[in-house]
Amino acid sequence: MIAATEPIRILPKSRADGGEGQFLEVSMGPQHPSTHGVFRMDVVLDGERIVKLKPVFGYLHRNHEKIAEHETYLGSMPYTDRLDYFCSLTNNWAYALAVEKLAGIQVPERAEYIRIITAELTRFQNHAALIGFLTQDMGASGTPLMYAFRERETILDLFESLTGARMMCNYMRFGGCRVDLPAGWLDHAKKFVATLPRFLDEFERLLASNEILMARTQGVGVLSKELAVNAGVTGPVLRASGVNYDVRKVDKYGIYDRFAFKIPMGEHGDTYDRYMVRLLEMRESLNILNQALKDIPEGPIVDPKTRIRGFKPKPGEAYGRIEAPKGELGFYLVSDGTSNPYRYRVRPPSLMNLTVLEQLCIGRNVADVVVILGSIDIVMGEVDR
Amino acid sequence: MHSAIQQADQIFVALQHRVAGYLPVKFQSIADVILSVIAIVLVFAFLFAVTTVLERKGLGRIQNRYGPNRVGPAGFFQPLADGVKSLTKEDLVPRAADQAVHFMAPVLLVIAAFLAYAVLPVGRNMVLADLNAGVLFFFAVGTLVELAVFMAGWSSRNKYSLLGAMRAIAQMISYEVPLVLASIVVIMAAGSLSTVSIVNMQTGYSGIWPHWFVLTPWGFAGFNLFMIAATAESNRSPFDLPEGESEIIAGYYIEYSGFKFALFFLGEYLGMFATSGLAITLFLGGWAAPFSFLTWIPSYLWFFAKLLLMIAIFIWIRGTLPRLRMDQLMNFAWQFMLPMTLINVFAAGVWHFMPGGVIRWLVCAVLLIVPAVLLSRGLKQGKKFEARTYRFAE
Amino acid sequence: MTATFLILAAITIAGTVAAMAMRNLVHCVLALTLGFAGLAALYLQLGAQFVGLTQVLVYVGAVAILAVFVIMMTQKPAQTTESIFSSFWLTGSLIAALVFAVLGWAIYSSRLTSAIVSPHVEAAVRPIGDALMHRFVLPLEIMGLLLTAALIGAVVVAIQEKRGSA
Amino acid sequence: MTLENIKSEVEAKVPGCALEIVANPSPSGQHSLRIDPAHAVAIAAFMRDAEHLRFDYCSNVTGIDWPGKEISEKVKVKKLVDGVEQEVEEVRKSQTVGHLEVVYHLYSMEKKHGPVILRMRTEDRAEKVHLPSLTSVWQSADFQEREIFDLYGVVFDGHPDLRRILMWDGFKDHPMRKDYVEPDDYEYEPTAHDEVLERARQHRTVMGAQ
Amino acid sequence: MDEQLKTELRKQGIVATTLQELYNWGRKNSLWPLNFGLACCAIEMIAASMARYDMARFGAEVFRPSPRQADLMIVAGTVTKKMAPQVVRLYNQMAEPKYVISMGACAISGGPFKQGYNVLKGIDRYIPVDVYIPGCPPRPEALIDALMALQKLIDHQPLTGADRPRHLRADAPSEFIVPGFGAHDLEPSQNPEVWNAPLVNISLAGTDDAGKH
Amino acid sequence: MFGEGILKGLAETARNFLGSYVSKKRLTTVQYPEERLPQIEAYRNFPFLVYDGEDWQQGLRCVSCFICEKECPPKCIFIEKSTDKKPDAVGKPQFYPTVFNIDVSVCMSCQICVEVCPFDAIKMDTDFELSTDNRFSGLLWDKKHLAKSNEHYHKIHPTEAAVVDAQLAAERAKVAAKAKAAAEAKPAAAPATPPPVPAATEK
Amino acid sequence: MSSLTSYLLVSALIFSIGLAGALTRRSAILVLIGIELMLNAANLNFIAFWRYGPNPQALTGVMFAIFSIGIAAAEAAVGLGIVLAVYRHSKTTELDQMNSMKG
Amino acid sequence: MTNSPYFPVLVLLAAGVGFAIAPLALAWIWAWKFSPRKPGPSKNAIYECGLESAGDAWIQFHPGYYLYAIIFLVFDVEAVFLLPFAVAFTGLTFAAGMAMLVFLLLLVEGLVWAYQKQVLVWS
Repeated sequence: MIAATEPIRILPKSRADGGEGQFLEVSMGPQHPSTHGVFRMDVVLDGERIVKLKPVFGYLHRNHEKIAEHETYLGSMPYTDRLDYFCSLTNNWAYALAVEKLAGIQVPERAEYIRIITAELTRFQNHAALIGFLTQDMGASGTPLMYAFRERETILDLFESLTGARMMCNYMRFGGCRVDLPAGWLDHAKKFVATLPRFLDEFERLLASNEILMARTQGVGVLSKELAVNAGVTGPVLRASGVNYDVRKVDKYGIYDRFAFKIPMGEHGDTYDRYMVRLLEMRESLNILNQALKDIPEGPIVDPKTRIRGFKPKPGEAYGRIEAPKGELGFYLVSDGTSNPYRYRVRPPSLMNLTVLEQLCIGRNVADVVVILGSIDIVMGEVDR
Repeated sequence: MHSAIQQADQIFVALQHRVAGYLPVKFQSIADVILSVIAIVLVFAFLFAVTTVLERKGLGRIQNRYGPNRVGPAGFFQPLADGVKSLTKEDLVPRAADQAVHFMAPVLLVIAAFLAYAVLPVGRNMVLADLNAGVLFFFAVGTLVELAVFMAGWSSRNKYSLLGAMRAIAQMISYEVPLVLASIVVIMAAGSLSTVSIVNMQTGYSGIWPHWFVLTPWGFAGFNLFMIAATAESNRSPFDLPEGESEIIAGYYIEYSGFKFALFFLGEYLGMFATSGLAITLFLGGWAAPFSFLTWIPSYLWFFAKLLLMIAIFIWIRGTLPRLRMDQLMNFAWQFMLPMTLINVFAAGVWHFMPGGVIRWLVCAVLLIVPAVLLSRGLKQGKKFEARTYRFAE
Repeated sequence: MTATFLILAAITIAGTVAAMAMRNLVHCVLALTLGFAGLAALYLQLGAQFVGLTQVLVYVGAVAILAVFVIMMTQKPAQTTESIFSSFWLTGSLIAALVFAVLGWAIYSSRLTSAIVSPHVEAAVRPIGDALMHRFVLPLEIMGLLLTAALIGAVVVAIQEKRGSA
Repeated sequence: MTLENIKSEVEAKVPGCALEIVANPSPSGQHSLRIDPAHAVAIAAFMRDAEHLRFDYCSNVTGIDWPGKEISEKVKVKKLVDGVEQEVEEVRKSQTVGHLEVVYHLYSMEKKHGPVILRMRTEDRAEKVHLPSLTSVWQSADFQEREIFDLYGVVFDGHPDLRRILMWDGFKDHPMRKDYVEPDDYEYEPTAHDEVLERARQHRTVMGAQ
Repeated sequence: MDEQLKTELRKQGIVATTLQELYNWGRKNSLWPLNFGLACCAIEMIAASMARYDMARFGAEVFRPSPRQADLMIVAGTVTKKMAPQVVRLYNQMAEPKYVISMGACAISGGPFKQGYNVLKGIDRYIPVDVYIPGCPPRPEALIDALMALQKLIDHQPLTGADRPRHLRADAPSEFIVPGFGAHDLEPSQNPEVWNAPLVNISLAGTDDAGKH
Repeated sequence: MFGEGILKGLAETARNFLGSYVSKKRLTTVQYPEERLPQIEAYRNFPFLVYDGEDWQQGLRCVSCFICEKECPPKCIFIEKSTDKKPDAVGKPQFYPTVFNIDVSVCMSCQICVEVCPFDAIKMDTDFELSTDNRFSGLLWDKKHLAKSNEHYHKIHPTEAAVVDAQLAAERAKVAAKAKAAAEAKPAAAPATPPPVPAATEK
Repeated sequence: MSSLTSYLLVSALIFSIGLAGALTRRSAILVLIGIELMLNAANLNFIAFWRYGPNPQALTGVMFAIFSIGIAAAEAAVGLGIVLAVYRHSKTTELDQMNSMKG
Repeated sequence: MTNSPYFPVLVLLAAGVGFAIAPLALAWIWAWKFSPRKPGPSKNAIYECGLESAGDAWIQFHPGYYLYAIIFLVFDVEAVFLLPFAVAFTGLTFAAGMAMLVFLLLLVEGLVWAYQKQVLVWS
């Protein structure tokens, strides 16, 4: 038996010259109010300054990929809900997309619309909650988070009346969606989406011009374009660094090419940009939502050829990816012709975005670390799988 | 003043004398003192209980929810339940901790918090000890808080608590000087360190308007500076870094459980009341009514009304603002607060040596506003914090 | 010589003795604050309210904190088991005892001590202020100079490595 | 920019490298390029830096376990049976050497094209599990290669910090391999299924012996 | 027994009962949870403390980040084997009286992930659990329901006597062994002091389930 | 830059504070045990077995075909099949489960069992107040616990249940017609016709 | 024994304690604290003499004490700063070792 | 003794001590009577986010704090001199005010020097 968790010794106990005071080795997490789950950072502090930081994870390694190798293709769908548990619907979509690629399935138009509506609602609630958590990490005693969750609850109500569950929707199927929109859902959604700009205005008034927030975020955790690209950072974090890359635009998966929307871009790549890019993305999501809710056609919601049971794609492999709220979410599937995938791999955006955490945090304060981590937006279910 | 009003105003004083009067003359003065001490302890402990539940309910309302409302009528027995729970909770002391110091820290904190009330006039003739150097006494006692916090953080031998303690001391010493300097303007005007005479200076009225020090340029600036420093001294949001939950978990009291932890809470709130009380005494006329036609309301009610208002503002701010960072906090103290308080002292001096009139107001205001603008520019250190515009890619 | 005085003197002396004799430096400083507080109380008892409170403000609030900081910044990771006293502790304590004997003898035998006790006086703050601004203006300015010099000196002494790290 | 073009271009630029196009029969049509480990870093760097390729973004790094298969074939062998040489049909079983495979999905953020898929193989699954690390080319491979090391046991040479990432440091196995044996912790299963039940029974006998 | 002694005893009884009531009332209305979330369920736990569900109404919104000040550990989410020692240690470091709500399928039994090699099959293998809430994840209302169930549980706990709760007994343990990381699994893989589940019904396996498949 | 942002934020919180006394929009709390949100029809929590008629054992629609057990992603269903047969909802003689256990401490409420069930025998319940202090006796539900009447199903999912009922009625009519035709042809063979279960062949 | 005597005796005692500490302790910090104590003892003398002196209205003793406190504070700041500087140089606050590491 | 102006303060001090100690004593009695304390090696270990705490917290700290302490000390003393001046201010002449200004300026000079040395920039 090996002695329990010794934090990894990263550095000698004190610096060579010895004059500046010793380093303090602290592990932040796995139980820490602002590590967004069971994340741990082994931090070496010089006073309050971060000298070294090593992210340690695996505390939520639930063997998603291994389990999926024993499940049918459909059986993995509910498990994808639990990857990024804020955004089950986009996870569903990414997985469905990968399987559709693997098996060559077409999706009916109405289902594509429903997918976009649910995905953009998911993006909205994810960003709102994230900004809430970010300000929570900055020490605002929960007020923005409460406002975000107020709206999130209403979005979850929409999800619930559509899919039957608040968080773990398990809604999408290969070639479409599980059930059609219930009666009155669209009107309800339209009405609700119409109220969301007001919420965004309130949110902005509450925080966006707050001097303390600006001081805490501007110039903190600056991520350069080059590093962001090289480290495979995606999503709002990448775009806040000024790289124009959005899978919705690049791959035009689904029917995203039918919608007019813009991609907000940051210039400084700091925490404030990451925060603002998300706020602006929420507005763009509303834009897409309005168009989709207006244009959604009638029709079937699932490709009639697809089977629920006994689904056995031909041998081969496929990599499907979408722009999830947190970044590029990809699924890599290898089929050996049986009803279970031979290899099932999730490319989680949170994990990739964490790659740069160490570089962003070195030399900053303890207080900055939690803010930077908050702005990267990780969910451990996805990081550890 | 009508005698009925006067009676209402002095009812507690009279009651105290009446009760003490039953005793032999020899013990009367002692009884007087003991009665007032009991009153102070009970009233402020009660206020602490009420404030915790008000804070939780108020924060709830700010956040679109009810807050505690099930325990007792409208949830007002919540602190009682918390108290019972804390009393019966196991008291844990880490093995590696310095046991004696660990024990003494919360006790010292509560003592320091209570001592400050000795010089607070909560009403007409209602002060425990009218010390000659009352304000100085207040600040001297306040330094014990620093010591208590350090003892708590250090003795726990926890890394986070130590970080919290260091943060707390650095923050408290940085804001103590501005706190003292901000109150000096009032002392200059009042010519006394006695809290009672400072309040007495402010009880007059011009027309209906009171002679509160806050109604002068230097008083207004002093009040604001004092309140900022007081917020920092009592570790309230947005200056709650020593216990910054999201960063260093619970800060210096991380290893405290049971009633010792409750004592920290108590001490912190009592400290907040005390500094608020001092701000009221120094700038807001103490127990004096805000308008001359309202003087019929008993003086102690005015004091507590003002105190509750201050508490409400504290809660409001806590419900809105994020926390500052350590360097910003320190830079703010040394690069803005300290120079501003010094300039404020200077402005108060100028005010004194100038003849009355509009020109005095103008000069004083300019003397304060211009440096404030310049200093806040300097605070940013070349970094421009501002709302940005964003470009969009198609 | 009242009971108050005895109690206060006892507290003060206990605090100072503990401050000089304890092993853990932080404990020493905490004991020292007790001693300082006792001294302050003695000042208050003597009617020097301003000085007494100043004593608390400066010694407990600032000097003790300063000492604590220095201890925190120089402490060893492991407690040393060796003696806390220096090698010539015997000589030192002998000298101290001798000094006390001489002082005590001097005080005891001095005739000054039999001076008449003056009526209750109190050093109010206002006369102190007046005195400060008139009779003691020059010392005040010198004090200012001294403090500035101390500030600069102490910072210069302590700053060295700060530049190195920045 | 087809895979064939890339292949020939790489072969021209990186002398001595062996590339092979691996066809993907599925409708996704995502064919991949198998590269030899010896030149992997050079190839990767070329793919990243070449002006018209610019695969600056390595999206996904995956391991796949291909355990050795037992292949049985019938062979005719001449044998002396009872002193007479006869041709006897014999079933000969052979074990193919399994391997671990690492797959890189590349995109270009600059040119907005992709994916190009690179694959690398180890020689076997036991000893020769070394592959070059591409972290020096794409930092995004850092955590994912660590993960493959953790779960599959591929050792990436040149990786800056090759430690276990998801499991604890003292963990001995590579759980994503197909032949991983799960620890026996099935004391109780309210709804027992065959395999679980079997495990539980085994456990019971083990535990019962104590 | 004379009359006087009887009244005395009755008086004491009343005192004891009121004391017990006060004690239970205080404990049940001041359940401060440990600020500690593991996975998906933690989000529903957060949602339960947010405006719509507002756990604060029960006085349970004071999420304490330090286990020393917390009364209630809501194990919200999957406990992996890598995390289990930390969870147990956090539980150990809480001050008595302490309660555990096992929220969601994963915390109860490993749930959907129990087939995983790194997932602990129920936190009750190491620490005693007071209330289980099934669901994946349970609705916020379900958490509030569990909180009320816990309150009811506390309300019925006697202060004295043989059936008094664990934390009032001197001989009952207050901390449990923290599992260590082994080469293949946690060691030990369960704590027999806490984990007293029925062994699997082997007879089930023994029965001829040929008709089953 | 000199605090307008802070003041704006303070104004916003003040608006919410005051609004909470007048507007339901600014006081969104639903005081749960007493107040409840209207039940959303689609909501699902754990599966239950539908039975028709009065007797839960007789009316159980489940024919123990093991499809749900096989498809259940977390494998939380355990079925044992009967050796004898009895008529099902449609009237055809079928096997029935002697044991039907669902371990709700494992169930992930994914509804896949409902989707794959060809007999509309398993549906999702909406009850969520299931806290218990014993995970073994409280969360391992047997057949008796799981069986809920069709009326209950109608109560919680009216739209869906109506559709299911219509389908069943149609099927019943079809079977009846078929049976009638078969009875006319060869009276003895009809009851033995296996139901059209695609998965049963796969097993 | 008159009041003044007792104050002076206390003062002498504190002075001696401070002196003993300054002479015997190895830690430079405590040596400085000892010196602070000696200064404080002097302060007590000032106050006591002022109080029991012939002319308490003159406040000379009080003024002396105030200035003394100021000077003592300055001394502490510089002294402890030097301790810190020396520590940085020789990695110790113990006087014996400082001596041995001279140069 | 009871005539002393500090007597109420003393009583308040006693009350404060009592107020702090009494509940702790009560809690102690409760623990002794009903709810026994149960210390343990893991329970009474230092808390560090659920991990075993490695290394001592009592380490040699970063000296950056010291500079602030020095400046605080100096300005604390300055405030001590400022207070009597402020009390006497109303009766003072312009010259006295000037004298104080000079005193202040001397200290401000130190402050400005510290600014320029970047001492007052928290690292």
